[in-house]
Amino acid sequence: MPTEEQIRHIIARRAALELNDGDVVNLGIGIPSLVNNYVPPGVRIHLHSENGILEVGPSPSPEKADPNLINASRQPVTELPGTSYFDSGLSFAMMRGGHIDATVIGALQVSETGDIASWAVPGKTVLGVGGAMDLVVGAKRVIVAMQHTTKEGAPKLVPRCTLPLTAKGEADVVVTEHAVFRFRNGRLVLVEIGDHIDLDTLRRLTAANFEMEEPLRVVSRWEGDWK
Amino acid sequence: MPTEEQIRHIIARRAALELNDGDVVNLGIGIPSLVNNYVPPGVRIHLHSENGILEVGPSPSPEKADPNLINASRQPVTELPGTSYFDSGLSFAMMRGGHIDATVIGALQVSETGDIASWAVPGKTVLGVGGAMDLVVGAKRVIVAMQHTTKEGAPKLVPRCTLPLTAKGEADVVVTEHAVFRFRNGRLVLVEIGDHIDLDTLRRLTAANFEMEEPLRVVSRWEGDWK
Amino acid sequence: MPAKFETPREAVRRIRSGATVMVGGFGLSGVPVKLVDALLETPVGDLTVISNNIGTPGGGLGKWLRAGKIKKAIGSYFTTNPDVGRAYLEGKLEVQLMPQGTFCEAIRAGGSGIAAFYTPTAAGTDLAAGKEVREFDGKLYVLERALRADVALIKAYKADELGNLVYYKTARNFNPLMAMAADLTIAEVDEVVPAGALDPECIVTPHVFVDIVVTG
Amino acid sequence: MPAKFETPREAVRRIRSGATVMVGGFGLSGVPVKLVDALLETPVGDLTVISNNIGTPGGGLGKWLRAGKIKKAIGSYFTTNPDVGRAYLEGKLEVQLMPQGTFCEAIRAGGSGIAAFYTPTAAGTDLAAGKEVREFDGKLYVLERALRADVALIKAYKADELGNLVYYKTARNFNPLMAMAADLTIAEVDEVVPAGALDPECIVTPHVFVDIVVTG
Repeated sequence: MPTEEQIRHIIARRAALELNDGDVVNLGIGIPSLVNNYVPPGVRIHLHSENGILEVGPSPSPEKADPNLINASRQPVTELPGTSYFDSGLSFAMMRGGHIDATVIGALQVSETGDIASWAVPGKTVLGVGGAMDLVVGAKRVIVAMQHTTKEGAPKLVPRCTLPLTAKGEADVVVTEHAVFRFRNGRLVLVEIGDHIDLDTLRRLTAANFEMEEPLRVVSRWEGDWK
Repeated sequence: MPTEEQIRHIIARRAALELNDGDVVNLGIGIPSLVNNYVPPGVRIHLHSENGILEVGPSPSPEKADPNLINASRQPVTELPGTSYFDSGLSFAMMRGGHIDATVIGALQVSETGDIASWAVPGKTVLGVGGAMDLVVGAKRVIVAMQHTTKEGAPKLVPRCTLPLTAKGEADVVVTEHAVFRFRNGRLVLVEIGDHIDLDTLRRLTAANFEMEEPLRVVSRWEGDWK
Repeated sequence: MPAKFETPREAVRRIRSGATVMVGGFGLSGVPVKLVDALLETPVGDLTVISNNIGTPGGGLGKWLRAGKIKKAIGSYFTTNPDVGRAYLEGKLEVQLMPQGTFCEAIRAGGSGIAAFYTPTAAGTDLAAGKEVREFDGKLYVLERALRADVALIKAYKADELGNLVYYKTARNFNPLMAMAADLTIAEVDEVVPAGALDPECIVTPHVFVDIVVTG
Repeated sequence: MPAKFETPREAVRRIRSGATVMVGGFGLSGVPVKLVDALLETPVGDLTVISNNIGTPGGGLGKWLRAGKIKKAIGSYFTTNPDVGRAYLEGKLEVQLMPQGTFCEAIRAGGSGIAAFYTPTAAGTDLAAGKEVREFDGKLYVLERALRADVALIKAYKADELGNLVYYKTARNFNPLMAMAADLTIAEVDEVVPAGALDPECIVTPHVFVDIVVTG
């Protein structure tokens, strides 16, 4: 059984396979921020960060960090050949205008109709939404990368979101440590399952109704050199 | 009696006196394009042209003309120290957003409530409006520089415009070869008259109702070295 | 996706009859003339053209008009080409005239995912006829819809290998806006430079807006 | 009008109690810290602050919050400063939370003379509660009003003698938008260079948007 941290990497690695060569991608915080480590050879993605940079390069060594060259998670990054800077208005025009090929984001809940809840926790005053709503409304493909259940074991794939929505019907793919689902014509379809879990168990951990792709892809997920 | 061409310069020279040192100014085509020749010593204006340049410099010699460095009248211009280029969207944001201190424009008619008609002639199919509507809506001060009457002698200052409007209630000053009017609290006020014309004649050439500033400024206009 | 590099002839093959095409330029400055000429050699027609002007008689987009390729023109200033007025009066050309600032803003909105906006420009004039007018803070505003196109043909000065663009003086005009507002953006440039050769602070159109770059 | 040059202390004297003030920056990057500090030394308070964040506990605009100068905060992400949540729960601070893209667009609209716009962002969510929702081409859009301020405090990298501005890397963020959207724009810069020393193609904020430049 992988550790919690390993599970985050397992999800990120599988989410990375959803990206195509040449994609302009915006990665959310949390698990999505790990995705860039797992982009397969032969696939080059182009990272966009909503604070106004395209072609975001890798993190610098601490002594080279520039507090004014950061990504949207406020982490120091670097330039690549072809990096460009722009104001936040143009950055969100890219997002909302459908110019970002894909985004990988975390979520608290995803509904069986593709609604996403990712910003507000019940019973807590949440005073931050950031760019999440614009991102999921605008990106051509919205890949949700999240653990299959909450820490308490409650399903996060649900018939209807009970938490405040980030957007309605915008999820395209959901990648968890156990499975991959795609939304096809507005219906949730299970397309891939890990070989460490059986279908009955997956159904028990998934409150949302879903259809199944035939044949269902069964893959080995627990393998790998997880950090 | 000055020639038609001299009258255009007489109007431009008086309109130039409406500009203040430091003003960012957009000059329309026709008589307004002559205004820059008459800006008084000690007053520096900063020319904006809506095709995307601020700090427009004077016309170059023909052999130095660059077809990609033009003003909105499609005439070659030059750069000054501090010139900037920007796209048409930002250029019109400057205009509509109230960032241009003054514009001098021509007009076919101005009404006694400040409506301006400047783009369409009756009975003609007019397929060009350009930036005039944005300019008069947005500029902080709209200075209309026009001949007092049409070529046929009809008044251009009218109770209500009969030609298609460019904007409602946006004129601030009207400069003609005979007089200067200002709009004060939505009312048209004659503030200056040339010493070559008497008030009765002016009234006959002016269909719009107007009030009079006391004391009325009487100035000599026919004097000068007109081209 | 970074831009592909093609010849003008290859690039314009992607334009279909009946398409809506944005074309950059103010007068003849900043018009992608090679792309305009390349399309002329195709059988494509029935185009809706979104461009500030329709060139001059037989110049720039005036060539498309003479070749009978334009069904409808959307822009702000067609007066400099008398062919436009003639075709309009003969019923051969539809014309939609917009204030230039509204034209810009509608294209920017189209590229930015904004469906519509309220502008004070043209309120109370014939160009607002039939449009929704609404008062905000005591002032009247006209509701204008976003403009988008199937293809944008734009002119830039230099592209890098990814498709990032910079422009040249007042040839910039509508080009950066149109680059954002089409399903397919084709940029004609004078020169292609290596990635990293353009100052990251000075790139006007990041490559995310550019699909195809053409030179010669 | 080209910009005037003042010290931070002189410049912030123009801000009145009860004013609406935009402040640039994303996190602590691109925040005009000298202006923030200078205002702290004035008796001014009761401010409505339009800024993406309210700094960190005791950092950036977090200083204004601790000094009790902020009546209301309008922005998208206040989570990084727990002081904001505390003040809000204690009823000492009003908060208006907006999606970051809507926040940007509202400021740009405010600077561009656009009264309001329809954005798809937040449609069907709590952040659209009470707002007009309208369908365009089968998709739902939320009507959002423009944002303007009495004063904008922005951070740029260099100004020339006229007040033209360039920025530095991701410290650009909201600053060029806010420069457009206030009655008075005060820009803090690292360096002032002669007119003509900035490349005309690379100026991000033309001087028409800048009233006052401050350095040391």
